[in-house]
Amino acid sequence: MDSGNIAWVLVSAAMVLFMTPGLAFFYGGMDRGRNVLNMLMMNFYCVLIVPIVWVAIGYTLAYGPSAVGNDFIGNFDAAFLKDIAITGEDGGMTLATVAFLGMFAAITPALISGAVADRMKFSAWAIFVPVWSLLVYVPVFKWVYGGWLGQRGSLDFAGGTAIHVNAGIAALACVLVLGKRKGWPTEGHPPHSMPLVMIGTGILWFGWFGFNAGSALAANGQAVQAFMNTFLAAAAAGLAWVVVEWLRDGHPTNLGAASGIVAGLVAITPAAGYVSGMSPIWIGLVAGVVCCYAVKLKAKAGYDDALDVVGVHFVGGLVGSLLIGFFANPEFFGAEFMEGIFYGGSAELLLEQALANGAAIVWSFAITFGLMKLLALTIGVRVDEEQEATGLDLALHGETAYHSGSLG
Amino acid sequence: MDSGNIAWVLVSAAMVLFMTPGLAFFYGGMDRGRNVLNMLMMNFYCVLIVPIVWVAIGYTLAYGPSAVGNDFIGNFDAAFLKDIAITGEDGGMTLATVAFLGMFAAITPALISGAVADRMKFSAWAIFVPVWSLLVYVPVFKWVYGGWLGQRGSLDFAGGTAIHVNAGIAALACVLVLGKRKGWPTEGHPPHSMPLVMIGTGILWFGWFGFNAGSALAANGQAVQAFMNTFLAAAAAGLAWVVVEWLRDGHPTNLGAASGIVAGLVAITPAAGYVSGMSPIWIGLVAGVVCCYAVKLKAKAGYDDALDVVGVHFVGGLVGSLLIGFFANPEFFGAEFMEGIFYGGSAELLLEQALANGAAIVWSFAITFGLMKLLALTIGVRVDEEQEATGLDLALHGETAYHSGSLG
Amino acid sequence: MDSGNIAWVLVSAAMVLFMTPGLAFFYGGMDRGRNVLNMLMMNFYCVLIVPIVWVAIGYTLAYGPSAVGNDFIGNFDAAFLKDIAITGEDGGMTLATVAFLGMFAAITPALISGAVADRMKFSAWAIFVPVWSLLVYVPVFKWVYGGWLGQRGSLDFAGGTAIHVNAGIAALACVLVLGKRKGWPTEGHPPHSMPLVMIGTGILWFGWFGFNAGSALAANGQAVQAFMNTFLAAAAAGLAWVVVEWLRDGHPTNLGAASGIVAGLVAITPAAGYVSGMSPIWIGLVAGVVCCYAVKLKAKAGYDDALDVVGVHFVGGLVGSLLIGFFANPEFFGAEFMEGIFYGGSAELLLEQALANGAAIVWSFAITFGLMKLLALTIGVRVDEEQEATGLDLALHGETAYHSGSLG
Amino acid sequence: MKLITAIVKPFKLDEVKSALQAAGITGITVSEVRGFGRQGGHTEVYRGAEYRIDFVPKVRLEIVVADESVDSIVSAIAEAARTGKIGDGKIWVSDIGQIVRIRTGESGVDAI
Amino acid sequence: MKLITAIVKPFKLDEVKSALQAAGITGITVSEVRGFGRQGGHTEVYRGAEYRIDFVPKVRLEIVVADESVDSIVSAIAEAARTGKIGDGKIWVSDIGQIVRIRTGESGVDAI
Amino acid sequence: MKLITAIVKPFKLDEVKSALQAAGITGITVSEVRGFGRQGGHTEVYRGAEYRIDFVPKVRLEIVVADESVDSIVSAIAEAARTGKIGDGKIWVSDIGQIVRIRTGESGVDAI
Ligand SMILES: Nc1ncnc2c1ncn2[C@@H]1O[C@H](COP(=O)(O)OP(=O)(O)O)[C@@H](O)[C@H]1O
Ligand SMILES: Nc1ncnc2c1ncn2[C@@H]1O[C@H](COP(=O)(O)OP(=O)(O)O)[C@@H](O)[C@H]1O
Ligand SMILES: Nc1ncnc2c1ncn2[C@@H]1O[C@H](COP(=O)(O)OP(=O)(O)O)[C@@H](O)[C@H]1O
Repeated sequence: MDSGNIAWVLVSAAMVLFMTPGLAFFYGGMDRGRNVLNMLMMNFYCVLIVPIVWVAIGYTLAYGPSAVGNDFIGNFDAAFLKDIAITGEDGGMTLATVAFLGMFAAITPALISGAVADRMKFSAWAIFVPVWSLLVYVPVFKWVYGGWLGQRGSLDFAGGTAIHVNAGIAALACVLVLGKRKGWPTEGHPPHSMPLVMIGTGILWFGWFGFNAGSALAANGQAVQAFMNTFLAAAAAGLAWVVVEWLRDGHPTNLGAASGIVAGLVAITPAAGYVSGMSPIWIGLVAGVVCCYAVKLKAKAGYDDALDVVGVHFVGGLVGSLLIGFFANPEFFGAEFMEGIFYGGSAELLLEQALANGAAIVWSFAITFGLMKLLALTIGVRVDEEQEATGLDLALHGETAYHSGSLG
Repeated sequence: MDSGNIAWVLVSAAMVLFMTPGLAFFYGGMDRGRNVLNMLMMNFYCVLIVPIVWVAIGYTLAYGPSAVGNDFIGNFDAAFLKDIAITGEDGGMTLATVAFLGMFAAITPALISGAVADRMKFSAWAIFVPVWSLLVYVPVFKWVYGGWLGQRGSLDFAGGTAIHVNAGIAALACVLVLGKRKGWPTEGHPPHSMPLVMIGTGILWFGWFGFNAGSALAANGQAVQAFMNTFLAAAAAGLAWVVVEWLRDGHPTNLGAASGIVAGLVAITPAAGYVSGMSPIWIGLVAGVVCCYAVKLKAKAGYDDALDVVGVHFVGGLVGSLLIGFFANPEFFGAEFMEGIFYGGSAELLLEQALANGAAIVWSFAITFGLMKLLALTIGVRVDEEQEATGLDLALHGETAYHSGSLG
Repeated sequence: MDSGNIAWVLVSAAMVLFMTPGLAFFYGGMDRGRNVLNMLMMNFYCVLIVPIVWVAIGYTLAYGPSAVGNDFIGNFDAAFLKDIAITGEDGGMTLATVAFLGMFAAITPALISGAVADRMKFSAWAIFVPVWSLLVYVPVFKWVYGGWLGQRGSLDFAGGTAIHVNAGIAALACVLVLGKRKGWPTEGHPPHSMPLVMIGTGILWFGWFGFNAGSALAANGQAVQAFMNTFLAAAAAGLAWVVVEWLRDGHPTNLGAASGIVAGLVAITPAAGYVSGMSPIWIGLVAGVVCCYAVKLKAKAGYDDALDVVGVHFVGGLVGSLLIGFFANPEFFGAEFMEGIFYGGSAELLLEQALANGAAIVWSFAITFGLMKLLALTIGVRVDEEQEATGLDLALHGETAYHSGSLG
Repeated sequence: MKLITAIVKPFKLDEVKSALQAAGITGITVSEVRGFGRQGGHTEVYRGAEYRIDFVPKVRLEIVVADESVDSIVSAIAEAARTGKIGDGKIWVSDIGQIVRIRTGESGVDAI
Repeated sequence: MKLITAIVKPFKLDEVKSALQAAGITGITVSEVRGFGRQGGHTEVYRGAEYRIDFVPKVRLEIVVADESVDSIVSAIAEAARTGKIGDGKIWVSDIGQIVRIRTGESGVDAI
Repeated sequence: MKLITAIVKPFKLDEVKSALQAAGITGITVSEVRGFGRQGGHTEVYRGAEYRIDFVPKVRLEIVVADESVDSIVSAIAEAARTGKIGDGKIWVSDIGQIVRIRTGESGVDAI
């Protein structure tokens, strides 16, 4: 047991927990004032239900003792935290890892909430989240970390494929089943509270240091490099997005800075423990530019991804994951993984990255689509028109976000 | 000196400091727009005055070197931080503990502010806080940690009895002296800003990992388990509260999720370092359900506990503290404390828990009631009717929370 | 490599990163609703551009391997992070320090934004920030840490001179070039959202523990003392400001508490690793009282420092830095630095402190003034009257902070 | 038909509404306004600088009524809104030529 | 000249605005109001305690028009704002003696 | 008595208020409104998507005055609110049959 490592993993876990509220504010601020509480609730709900599911059977299926299960899914040996002791050699490190990864499990479905905003039944969401976690998140996680994809040599440091690409493509499947919001895309809805968006952005960036650098599962050199990468990629991507906007639309915006920061954080996530030097800046710049254009696709392609989960998380995650194929630098880390093309490697790593993402995309899209269809055919996934017009806060939660002024 | 432990205690202390603003937003968002600044001020005031009182004489009386004082109260040996060195063997650990515990001392009276909302004179609050800290918080803390109650074998890991039950029952004493808000309970006042409530909730949960897991005062296995318990109990209680609401009132609400999370955090606080496995989930579920009903008591019993300090902190703390009597699992921790009933223990632990809470309740209620009465008879504790109607922000602080729009 | 130290420096770095959004909210809440996004953008922009500049050449010039460069400026040996390895003995500590100090580099120009609020062209700010960082921040940092000022024996633990005095006097230079806001000082503008100010304050205080205690660059006794000092000075200064207000203006205000907390944090920054016992309380009390009066100077002297960067950061930083001359206590730390007057020292330390601040003030004021003049003569620094009247959010960023209600 | 416009203190709104309901009124339109008058405003102090707020929050009610009800409604409002302190507000009455209920297209007194 | 005041459902504002533009109206003043009427309000539940919200959000339009346009404008609004469900709102018309365009000082119909 | 309603640019409110005080007015009711007119609105761009905001913030003043003061008050407002740029706003005047001061029950010109 090393107290520094324990301290680091625990702090990182707390920081990742904090990201889900952060995400809620980031999304909620962008939403209209009559749907913001539904957005917050979709996010907070994830940190209520997923932890329970995770310690019950999620963890053991996804990441249980490496010997367990097969290359596709774990077994039930560590179900209900069975046999995870805090005394002895391990000193609690395994349990700390369960908690740390539980935070990841919780925020992943929360990412999807941004796409389905303003029109999804909360009852459908309540079922979707735990089921999706088990049917989509858990197997993809297993494949990537210790399963058949990881074993082939693909890399995903803190969840580019397993989390962002996975949730991003699932978001697309969800909105294809859900359909468009009334009035979209002709009627637009500007963010109801940009300060709330920026509060969310600040919390997300802060927490993301735990997300990425904590994924070293030790306070060591790799954690430090992952930290530095998280710092630089977010900055570069935020800058890139703002510059594109400034040139293209005439204004550098807060929402652009925030979106770029998040895009950079997403893109560096898979790469954080494998790239070094100025690489995170390049990754950030590419992600910032690409995502800034990617969010405009939905209008052309006609899918109503309300708050751009596809454009930011799917695209950003994919960009970062593929760029590992160019930037991976094992020598710097003194570690054994394939070199990227810019560091003397062949295209093999890039192909493995493509394969890993491809596999995740196919599985995630197919199962998510099926799950949403099933929900649509049974309890229904979409609120009725009147609820949508009234606003989901009042219609589904009996609450109103703001009661200010003398008329409440 | 172990740098990992120092790092952990310092980070935890910073996280607990952050909880007082978090509590301020949690309460302030629930309040009306014309009283929100008074609420924030009552909370922030606690972190201005209590630290000074704590390092001056609070710490030494409550927790000074274990040899000092008697079973009821410490002595003045470490007053004004005398003789607390950072060099030598200890390496600053004692001083780190003083700081860490100082954060607890600051947030405890802040908890009470939610009950007295909307009608207490700020001048009375300004005196109440330091005096209450010394007359109520400090002795109860001493009894529980190292004093006569702790020595008998009762358990309170991070302050269920010493903090939540203590502040919760004091809140009741306060509102009995203060009286009801004008219009209560016929006129209701919905939260003026639910997003602010949720910001507070996010900060509270984040900080509570420091509160509970930091209470191990080391980055060790017990800290890890306390961390995991804090994660699971909050999730389970939030879920339980939301489910009860959904079934009972027809809507799952954000305020319900937030209240449940806080209730779960309160309930696991005393138990965090003593229970394991699925126990935190059970504790959370019980706390969520019980507190969800307990907040309705005030309307029946007729005490105006504005933001449910009694229903959440007193009841939640008591529930968690008593459940230790069932769930305590010393074997898992490899430590020496009594077993809970479900782990082969007798009812002795449960009785000790009841006794410890009983003692804290009697002392806290009696002294708080007396102190408030004294204040009422001297400087007065209640604002006048016009101030209450105007709103405390303007009447007491000369400030207005929001100046938006063209009319300011 | 010590994992506890790495963990501590990384967490501290994340906490300092979080401070820039915190500062944005602190300032943004005080601003009017039509300029809040410009304020947030000025702050967030700093964490987009400065990290890139810092790792490119800032770090190596300011703090590169101590052997490099001369007493006035570093050389380019570590430009673009060259040769900073994470393997081997160092284990990433150097890189962690680069990241940690990068956060400081980012927040320093952000401090200035409060002064230039409501009227500065964003294009000018976009150029000002990186240029100022290289021409002012980097050399002053070098002088103070390892350069000619530091070598003479002056002390600046976490950036009182290098950051707060430096940014504070630069803010004065900026507003002298920029001129007054239309209507100032006759028309006042109360804070548009005090809760946002308090959110910023909470984040700032939380992050400042990383700022100050992290500056020990190890989880050791000095870090603990710096932590405790950060706790006590902020509390004492907040208390002092509130008491002055209460006596002078008849009301204790939230903005007063927040301002006092920040003033105390500023003042303890240079002293945090050098003073002990009750000294931070004295430093806080002095800073709280002095800054509470200092913010009123601008009206008399006629410079429009919109959100009191001079009154709080310049004055607070100077007060803290000079008080080191009285309170420095090397014996307590078992370290080699000059004693303060109250600890048996001569006036030498005080004189060195005065000299160090004097040098920083002269350089910072002169170069900043020149840079602003240059910008004014070329691209212009001030928005036109119509943009100022419209509000900078819409005029410069094409965004509006709040779209609530049915009219958006 | 007449339009009655009343400016009242915000915390009196509930009482006024009840009085109007008691008087048989079935529809009211209210809005938040700010009033300047004898009542005066207040001063706020931020970092020692004073800001004068001249406009006091008020609530404005608009009620269309049939001619014969005007007097009773005006007195109902006045009584419910009165505290006797400065700033209780005003009620004024003007003529309405036409009123339409949008849902049905009805007009005149039936539309009220 | 006449002042047309219309209380409509908020989400109908865009349609009403388009209808008015189509009818040749070049100026409108709108504000957020709350309405009490047959439509009723709603209940919110916080921590199990019910709060009754009687006033429903509405938008109020004020348009000054020349006498001859009144009828066509009133019907344009009524048609655009109609959903057929309770709460669609009201339109009322009153006389205006004088109107001034501040920018130019013009008055009468030219100032509209 | 007359009711003067004025729609002005928000940043002109202070000047208008001073002009009215100078003209002897002791009471005003103001509210936030949005105006649609020749001035046009603006466009905001979020993540590359444009949102058109047609309604411009304005302030609405309502002042009840005695018949004889109408003209002077109207010109006082018009002068104080004029910038000469499009969007300065409108002033219109209508008849008031009755006015009551709630506090005292006074009515007519005394109640103003
Ligand atoms: N001449 C007026 N025209 C329009 N509104 C007025 C007028 N006089 C007063 N008011 C409104 O009535 C409110 C109360 O008036 P005020 O003079 O403060 O007290 P009182 O009604 O008791 O005489 C004001 O805040 C304002 O909204
Ligand atoms: N007598 C009235 N005076 C003023 N406003 C009214 C009146 N009656 C109704 N309103 C306004 O019209 C709105 C709709 O009225 P309501 O009775 O709910 O439905 P409907 O117009 O379909 O009959 C109300 O919310 C209120 O704003
Ligand atoms: N016919 C009208 N009825 C009601 N309000 C109007 C009318 N025309 C204009 N307004 C109001 O006056 C404001 C200014 O009008 P606008 O046409 O923009 O400029 P100007 O007054 O300079 O001609 C508008 O924003 C609107 O609030």
